[in-house]
Amino acid sequence: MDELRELYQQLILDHNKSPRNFHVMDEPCESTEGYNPLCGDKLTLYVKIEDDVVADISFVGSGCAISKASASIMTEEIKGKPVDEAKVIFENFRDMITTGKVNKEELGKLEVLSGVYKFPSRVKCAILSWHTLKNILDNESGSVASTE
Amino acid sequence: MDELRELYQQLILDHNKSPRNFHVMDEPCESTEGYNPLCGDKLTLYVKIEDDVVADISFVGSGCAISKASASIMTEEIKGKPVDEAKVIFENFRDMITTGKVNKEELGKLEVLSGVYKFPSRVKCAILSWHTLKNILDNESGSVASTE
Amino acid sequence: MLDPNKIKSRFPIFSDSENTDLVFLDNASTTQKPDVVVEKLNDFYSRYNANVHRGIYRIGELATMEYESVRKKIAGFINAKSEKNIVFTKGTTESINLVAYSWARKNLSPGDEILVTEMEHHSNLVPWQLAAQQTGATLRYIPITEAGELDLSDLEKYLNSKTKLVAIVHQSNILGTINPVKKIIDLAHNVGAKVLIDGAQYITHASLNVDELDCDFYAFSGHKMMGPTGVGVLYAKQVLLEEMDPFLSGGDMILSVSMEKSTWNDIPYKFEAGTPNIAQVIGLGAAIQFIEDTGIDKIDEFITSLTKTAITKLQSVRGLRIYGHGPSSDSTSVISFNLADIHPHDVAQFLDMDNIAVRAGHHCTQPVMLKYNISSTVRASLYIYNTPQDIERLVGSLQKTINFMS
Amino acid sequence: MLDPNKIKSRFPIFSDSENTDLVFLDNASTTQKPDVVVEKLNDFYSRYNANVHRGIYRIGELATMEYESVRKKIAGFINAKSEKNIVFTKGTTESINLVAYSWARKNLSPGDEILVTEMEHHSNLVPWQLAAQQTGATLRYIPITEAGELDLSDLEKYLNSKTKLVAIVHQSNILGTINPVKKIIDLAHNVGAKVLIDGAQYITHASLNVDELDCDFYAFSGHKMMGPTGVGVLYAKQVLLEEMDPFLSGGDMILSVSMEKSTWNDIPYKFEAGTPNIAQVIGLGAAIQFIEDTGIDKIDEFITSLTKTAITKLQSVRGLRIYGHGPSSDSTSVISFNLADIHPHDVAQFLDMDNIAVRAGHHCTQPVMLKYNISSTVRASLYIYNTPQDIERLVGSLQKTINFMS
Ligand SMILES: Cc1ncc(COP(=O)(O)O)c(C=O)c1O
Ligand SMILES: Cc1ncc(COP(=O)(O)O)c(C=O)c1O
Ligand code: FES
Ligand code: FES
Repeated sequence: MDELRELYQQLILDHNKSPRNFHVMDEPCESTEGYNPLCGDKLTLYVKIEDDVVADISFVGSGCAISKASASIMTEEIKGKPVDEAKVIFENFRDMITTGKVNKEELGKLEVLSGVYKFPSRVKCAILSWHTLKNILDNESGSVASTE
Repeated sequence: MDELRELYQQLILDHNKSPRNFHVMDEPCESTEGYNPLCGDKLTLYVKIEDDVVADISFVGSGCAISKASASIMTEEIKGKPVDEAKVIFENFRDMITTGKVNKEELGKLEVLSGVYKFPSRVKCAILSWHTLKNILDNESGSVASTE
Repeated sequence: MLDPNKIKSRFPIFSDSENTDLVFLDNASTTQKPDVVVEKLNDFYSRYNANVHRGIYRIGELATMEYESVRKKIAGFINAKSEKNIVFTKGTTESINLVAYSWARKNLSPGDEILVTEMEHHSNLVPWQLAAQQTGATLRYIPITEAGELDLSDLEKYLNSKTKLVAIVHQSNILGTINPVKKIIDLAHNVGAKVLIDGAQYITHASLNVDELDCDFYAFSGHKMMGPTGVGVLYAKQVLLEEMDPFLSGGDMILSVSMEKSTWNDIPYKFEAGTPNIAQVIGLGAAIQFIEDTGIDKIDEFITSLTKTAITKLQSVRGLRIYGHGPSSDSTSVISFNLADIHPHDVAQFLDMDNIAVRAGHHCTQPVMLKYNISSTVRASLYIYNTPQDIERLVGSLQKTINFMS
Repeated sequence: MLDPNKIKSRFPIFSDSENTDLVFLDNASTTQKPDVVVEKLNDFYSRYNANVHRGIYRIGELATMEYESVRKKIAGFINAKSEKNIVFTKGTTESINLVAYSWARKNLSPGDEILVTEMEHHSNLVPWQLAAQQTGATLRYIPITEAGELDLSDLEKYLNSKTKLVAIVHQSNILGTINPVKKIIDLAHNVGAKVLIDGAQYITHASLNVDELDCDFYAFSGHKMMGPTGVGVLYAKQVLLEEMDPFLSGGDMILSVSMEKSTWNDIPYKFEAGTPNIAQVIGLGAAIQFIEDTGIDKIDEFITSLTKTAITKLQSVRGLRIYGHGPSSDSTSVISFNLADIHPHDVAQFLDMDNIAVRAGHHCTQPVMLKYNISSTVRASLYIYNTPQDIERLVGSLQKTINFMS
């Protein structure tokens, strides 16, 4: 049980209970829905981009502790970052989540999720909000992002 | 190989090569088709019934040695018998073919087929012509008799 | 009374070194296989593996005999009139689809109604949505009550002369509720509707008499009753099978084929195209033999009693909510619950760490989720190798989880 | 060169006490299973039997991983672009029916043509007869020559702008003929038709590259390539799978279900409704591994050479007539023949007495029977565990039979 406790450490439990940037955002903004067909959980992500920078970001939705914490930490880490940089972080995050390899400098607080790769069926939980973000950054807002 | 040789003894081989009553019969007569879906073989049986007696009987068709010999011997044994008696012989024959039990007095020459029960997949060959006959005797001529 | 520890020793999976402390509580999804089933498969592949219905050679005849003897055994097990009523499929889902294609598409027209319930498994729902779409028929739902039972108070509203088919689950795979199918069948027949029963859960532990029930179709899966994966059964009344069009077509289901057209083989073979799932059917025969040797009534009694124990113990866990299983309800073997506001997948993940296997999710019953306004539940489902200790392990692990998460 | 005696020792059935002198020559019907396949099934049922795609617990994840890894392995084995192109079915027959229901019924209209050949197995014929009937399309046949090959001299007559689908067998299960499918696929694509290849026989011994062939669909069965019964594959191009309607519907193939309608899961899952044939897929993976370890090219070389030997020896039997296998023809592994005017079932019965298993019948190819004006043949079909001694036993027993019967 230790590996799991480690994963669900205080930070995740905290973000699960009090997710940051957890609200609907007023227009004008981009928004898109993310869907995990394995469990049926959904979230909606809102992003305001100004001068190629993620000026504001928020989300709502239901999901497991991992998906909620992952979305919450994502909003904290991405807010204020240039779009290009956000895309690089997405790549690094995906690598970490699937392989466990951490690139400390760039991932910051996201590192608390590095243990997820040991639980293959939960990888989709952690990456759901990120796929949704990616959809928006790639200008595909409005479509539903799926973790499949 | 001995059981099989015994089954395919001279009598069967003989009837296979020179089947008796192997011809189309002129009207008026009853005729019906028998079909064995397992192998696709078919035969047509012709019967003339007069005063509740099988006055004449013949067949044509293709089939294996067992089915041909069985039909040939059947025509020999049934010709001239009252319909009621023919039906009893049918029952006895079916019992013999499926269980191997022989009722000598009533089966006569048909006894050469008593070994068929040891070859379950060939029971349908031996009984094909009989099912066809039964169909006619039960006044169902015209329909196709199937061994299924 | 059945001794689950003795029974457990017959299931090789529990003696695997990695599984010695496995508490398997996902039985509504699939069950474990007793030694006799695994051995029967071995025996087939190692002694008489051959195609059926064709070969004039020893092992081919042996394979055919074994295969067909299972049809007889199943007819006896569910009290069907004849083995002709038994069609082999790959599972409940295919059995239901067979009816949706071969019966419903032929017999339904615009204005007709198909009646299902809100507690159907997707496999007894989506095929009817599609059949309704394609024939112009309308799909109607018998609602469920908060207690997780069918609300039959307004049945006349749903069941009327337009109703051509009623498709209902015998026992719910999410709530455990056993539905009063006999009553519904009789009422449906009164208005001239046919009735299909999804027996995937019920048949695994309770005795079934299709002749007495008088249902028109009954569908179930082998893998949920200790048989191999990849085999299921459709029981249907003989006249229906005879009237129905074939479903899959190809080898073995034809009487004759010409370049212009084909004629069909007799029932049930008309519905079994191609090389059948021979080993799986033979393995299912061994599973049913195991059930008969154990005694279906003893199985039912044991599971019902263990379910009661489990419910009592679970209710003692702080913040745990069980769906269905009201005090007067007829329900057993399957228990769905939520643990405070902890997401079911998180709960299942923590249970797994204690080697306790449950399911979390919508359990292929999204309309039930809608009803309770939830997106998923944790589901523990019991079978004959589950012990009272398993229940204690479950409850203990749930308690640890809630302590950790709050 | 492959050593069949060494290989034979890997197949448990041949060491069974009743089978020590078994000559199994019905391989086109189904093949025997090597130790690794039987063990893999045992291993699944005894270590990690669980449903796939759902369980958040160790054995469920292991089962899912093994199941999905076979999809990848098969994609690699046939050189498909991705594992998304691989749909699991219960066999060739279901694979073809899937296309007949989900693709053909959606895409064909009156006036359209489906082109098949006179040497199709019923499983690649009857589904098209029914699809033609239901859509108003016309079924046309490429004829075969006396030599048992496709007569492509008038191909333009059959293949034209009305042709929407060409469905052909890669290798005939009665004549052994290997058809020039690459050429036909290219010509069919020129007129805008899709092509389905029935690879049930071909894939068992020869290397396949669906990407290079550029076929739209490719169907085959596990049990004919040493895998378990009850599992098959449909390969299809991705755009086709995406456009096609679902076939079977139910659990696991949906993204979401509401009371009104459902949305479909991604490919290939959209086509895999219900609990899949998990053990069988995993067993098929072991069979393909066995083929890869043996070497598909070595298998092909061995079978081709043994077929040549068999044909030469059989031709020495008085009154024996072989169908097809003309001197210039591309044919292997399957040999159909008749022995003077002895009925094939009588021949097979005598061979069985010497423990030699062959098939007698129409082999689900009644149009070929019509062509040769016969009602059945004896068929000997070879696989990797057949030895030159097997051929001698066959020839000897045939000789005895003809002596006895004449
Ligand atoms: C060429 C061919 N196509 C299709 C089939 C049908 O395969 P299955 O019976 O496994 O569905 C067979 C085997 O019988 C075959 O040989
Ligand atoms: C009530 C019910 N119906 C249908 C099914 C579908 O059965 P299968 O997946 O074996 O086709 C299940 C099992 O998942 C079930 O529980
Ligand atoms: S379980 Fe649904 S997102 Fe994690
Ligand atoms: S094999 Fe056809 S009747 Fe005997």
